[in-house]
Amino acid sequence: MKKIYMDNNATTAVKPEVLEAMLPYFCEQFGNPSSVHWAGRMVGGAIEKAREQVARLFNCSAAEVIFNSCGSEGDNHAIKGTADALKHKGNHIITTSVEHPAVLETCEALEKDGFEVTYLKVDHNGMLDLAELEAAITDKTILISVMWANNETGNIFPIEEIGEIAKKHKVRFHTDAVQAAGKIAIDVRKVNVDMVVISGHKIGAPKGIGAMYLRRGTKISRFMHGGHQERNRRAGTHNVPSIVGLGAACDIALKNMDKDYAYVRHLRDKLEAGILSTISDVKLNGHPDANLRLPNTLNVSFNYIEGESLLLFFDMKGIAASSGSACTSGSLEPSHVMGAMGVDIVLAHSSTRFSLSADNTDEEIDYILQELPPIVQKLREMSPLYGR
Amino acid sequence: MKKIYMDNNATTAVKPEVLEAMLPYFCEQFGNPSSVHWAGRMVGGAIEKAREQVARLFNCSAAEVIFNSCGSEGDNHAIKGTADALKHKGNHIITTSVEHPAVLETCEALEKDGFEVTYLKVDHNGMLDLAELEAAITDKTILISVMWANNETGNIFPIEEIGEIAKKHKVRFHTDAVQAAGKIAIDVRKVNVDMVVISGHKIGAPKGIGAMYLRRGTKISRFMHGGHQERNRRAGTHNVPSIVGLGAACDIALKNMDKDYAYVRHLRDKLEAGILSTISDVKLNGHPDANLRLPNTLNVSFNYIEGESLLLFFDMKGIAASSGSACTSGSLEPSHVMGAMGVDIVLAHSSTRFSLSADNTDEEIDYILQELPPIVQKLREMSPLYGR
Amino acid sequence: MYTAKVMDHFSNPRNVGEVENANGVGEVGNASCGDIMRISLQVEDDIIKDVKFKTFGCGAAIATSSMVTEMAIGKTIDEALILTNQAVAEALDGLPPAKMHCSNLAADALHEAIKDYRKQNS
Amino acid sequence: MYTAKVMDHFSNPRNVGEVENANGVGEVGNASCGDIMRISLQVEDDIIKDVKFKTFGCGAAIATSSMVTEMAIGKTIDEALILTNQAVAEALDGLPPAKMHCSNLAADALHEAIKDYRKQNS
Ligand SMILES: Cc1ncc(COP(=O)(O)O)c(C=O)c1O
Ligand SMILES: Cc1ncc(COP(=O)(O)O)c(C=O)c1O
Ligand code: FES
Ligand code: FES
Repeated sequence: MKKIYMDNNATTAVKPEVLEAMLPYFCEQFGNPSSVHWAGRMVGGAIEKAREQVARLFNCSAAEVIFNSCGSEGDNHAIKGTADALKHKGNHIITTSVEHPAVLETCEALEKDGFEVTYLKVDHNGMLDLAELEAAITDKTILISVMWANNETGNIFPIEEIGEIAKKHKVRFHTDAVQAAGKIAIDVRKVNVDMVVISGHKIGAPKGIGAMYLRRGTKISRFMHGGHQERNRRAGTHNVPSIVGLGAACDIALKNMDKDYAYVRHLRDKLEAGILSTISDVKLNGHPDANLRLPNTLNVSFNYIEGESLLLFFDMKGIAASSGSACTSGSLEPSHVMGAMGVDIVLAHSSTRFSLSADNTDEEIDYILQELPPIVQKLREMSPLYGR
Repeated sequence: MKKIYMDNNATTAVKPEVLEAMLPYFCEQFGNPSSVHWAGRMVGGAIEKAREQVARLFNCSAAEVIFNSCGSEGDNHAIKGTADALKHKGNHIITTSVEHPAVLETCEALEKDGFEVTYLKVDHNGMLDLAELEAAITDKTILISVMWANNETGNIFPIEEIGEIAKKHKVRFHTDAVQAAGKIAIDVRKVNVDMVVISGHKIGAPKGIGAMYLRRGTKISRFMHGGHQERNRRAGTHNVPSIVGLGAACDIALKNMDKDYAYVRHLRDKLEAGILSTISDVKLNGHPDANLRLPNTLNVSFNYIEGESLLLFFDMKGIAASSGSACTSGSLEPSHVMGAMGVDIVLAHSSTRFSLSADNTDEEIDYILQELPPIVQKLREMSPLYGR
Repeated sequence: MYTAKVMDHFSNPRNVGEVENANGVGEVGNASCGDIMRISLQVEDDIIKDVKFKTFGCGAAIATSSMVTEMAIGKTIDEALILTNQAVAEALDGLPPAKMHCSNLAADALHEAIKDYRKQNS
Repeated sequence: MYTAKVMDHFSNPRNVGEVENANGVGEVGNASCGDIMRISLQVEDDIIKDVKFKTFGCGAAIATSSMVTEMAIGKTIDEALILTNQAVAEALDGLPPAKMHCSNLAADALHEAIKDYRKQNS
């Protein structure tokens, strides 16, 4: 059976070149880079090379890159580390209601410790009101945390403008760029940002590795205490093979960025236009202007149909996608992102995300556009909400 | 040149069988196990199989295993998570002065947040006084954290007895078993312990993966906030290949434990006897009773010689070992473990650790015993402390 | 995650639709927690002659709906009233634990339909 | 981490030992921070005729000790007094940053030895 993977915002396959770069570091060059001997020396250079590669993706200096274990850790570190380091200055944090749980739940945890958090609303396109953001800043505000791009809708936030607001008010600015990285430029020289978090497994590196850009001179408390790795910023023996893999993946992503953007966007636009024109009662979730969304992400609600059953039928045709339905999350609530956008509850349960990569093809889009309508029709005929 | 790796307490090579088990999960079975579709389903079973394998090493049920990113994370989670969950009960923690920094520095961080920590002393053999431990317990004590075995000396702590004391006083008990795991039994049915932390890269799995045994019903706050992975205990996309690798490594370690213990101990004892009998002014660091040390660890001080220069000369002969000297740690202090044992400062700088594995051979021991004496002699002749 | 039986009933659901001239209709669930099941019946001489479902919900919700219609058909309404959600789940060789909370309502929907029949016919 | 020159001087250190009938001896460092360097001199007509070292310390400590003896030999004591730790490090093509704090004391030890010579001979 055909296997069409369109869930790259959930995780990507490791790129073969990335795995190849990693392979020598498991059984042969396995040393601990902190060691004095041959086994340690063999790998120290590999880490510093990878650090340079990651730094080029951020357009920062290598000394501003901290390796960690994942995007969630980066977000936890950036937010909790800032809260602790700046608690003498204030206890107010501004974030949005559409962040990934790694940000939202971290902020909620801080609320229990006496911090106050403003969760900015979004409009029905999933976008922020920057005047509202600026108005939320008080003299107690120590951190603004706004994601670079949203994982569900692909919406790209105006990080440059937010950076200017942060600078004007001298507030630290963190952005979760886990979804933006590798898809659009995340150039920390072009935007004013203090901390940028990325995760390997969204860009063709393996799961369990991430990195944070930490602008030189930014005071942050440790999140992981212990050994003095990463210039005392992150304890734990270096995950050498995965660090090498992250470096290689950043290198490839940077090289291919423009080409991949154009190609993936072409595929996504074709899928988007095809679905919207051939199936009735479909709602686009996210900003209608495709320039304001990641090139690879399409989120649509197939009204009257719950998302998990749709995914299962897709799956029977080999198509891997994801849904904002509560039934796929194991919780009782559908996607908080759809909720924040004011999407009606049935449409939230119906929301379906296709997230593409440069490995997808035109033929795959054609196949999906052919297979989708009968599946939607079959499920609608089963639905008590359809045709009521 | 010969390459003799005797720094397995720092990190181990990934076992070829482990890498082989991991390989399918990078580029082919790359899904996110939380996903509904084929790519997700392919890997969910792999995680649960690995969880069973890790559970067998602990002799616990699979539901009591939490995967995380490393030993440091496990220690941070166990200690900070307990401190937060039990802060209404008390603010006192008991640990030892010879823990790994992942425990010590975590406790020091908690002191800044108002917790009180007792750092138990050790005697000149590196052992605890259990009466002192028991006497330290107050009605504010919420946690005892004592490592199962020490990374520098190999000393094995009386976890069973400490577990009884903890139980008698109804205090939660955490043990850092990063060094004990795979070398001696860590059977949570035989000892009363609530949390046990292990790390993959010490037992032939890759760097950047770890696990914690969390006894059923033990309340602990989250350390990593975000997604609801690991039944809400640890956020972040599952590191599937490394989890599979950790499972495989635990499986192999458990199968070979008795055999490896005997073999490695034979090699270590031979090295120990050889060094002590052929080189003068050598001090054994750790418990003189070899039964009370890990089978693979030998820590000796070659008096009058600073450790880094010794390691560099060893390295020229292909021998990889480690040292407690300040000069290898990048700090101004030599090993805190040597300090806690009351080892004189020159001897602390001279301390050298050989940590073996079942990959070492009798021939390697013979080679070391032949190469060592002239190196020691040469460096002693350079030392202003020698023959004074 | 689903058993083969669940997947069978989900992908080839039996008795989808609305019974024409139904004399009992029941609906349970609500969209806010993710599923809505609607069962319509044709009862004759206290025997369920025809039964159909429409469901908005996950794979388990659809499979349990399909299964309950198969189990109900031909039964007397008294027999059908003692059919439990548990029995439906067992007939499907079990459901994943995470699915017990919201998908396992098919027997309830059947009972509602029977109650509706009784109300209409008393 | 070390340059080839450091490794050369470390593995084949020049002028190890104590000068017999030394007329100047200097010692710097202390074991608590990791290194001790001891330089002994034979000065004749204000020229350093012989110089030897003994060092307890890391690779960098041994290499800088060795290098400083090579640089000092044949120099007048005034020339030797303007030799800096920096110059020694540079002669070794540099030292790792982490090593600057405690190993880079060799010129200090030389200066101490010269001071000792002057004290003895004034
Ligand atoms: C006793 C002990 N605890 C904790 C750790 C930390 O483990 P990791 O490097 O996996 O974070 C180590 C090793 O570095 C260790 O030896
Ligand atoms: C926007 C965003 N932030 C953070 C994360 C967390 O990353 P990780 O799974 O590497 O912890 C994800 C993906 O899961 C994400 O999409
Ligand atoms: S309908 Fe939501 S989980 Fe079944
Ligand atoms: S002597 Fe300690 S670092 Fe050089």
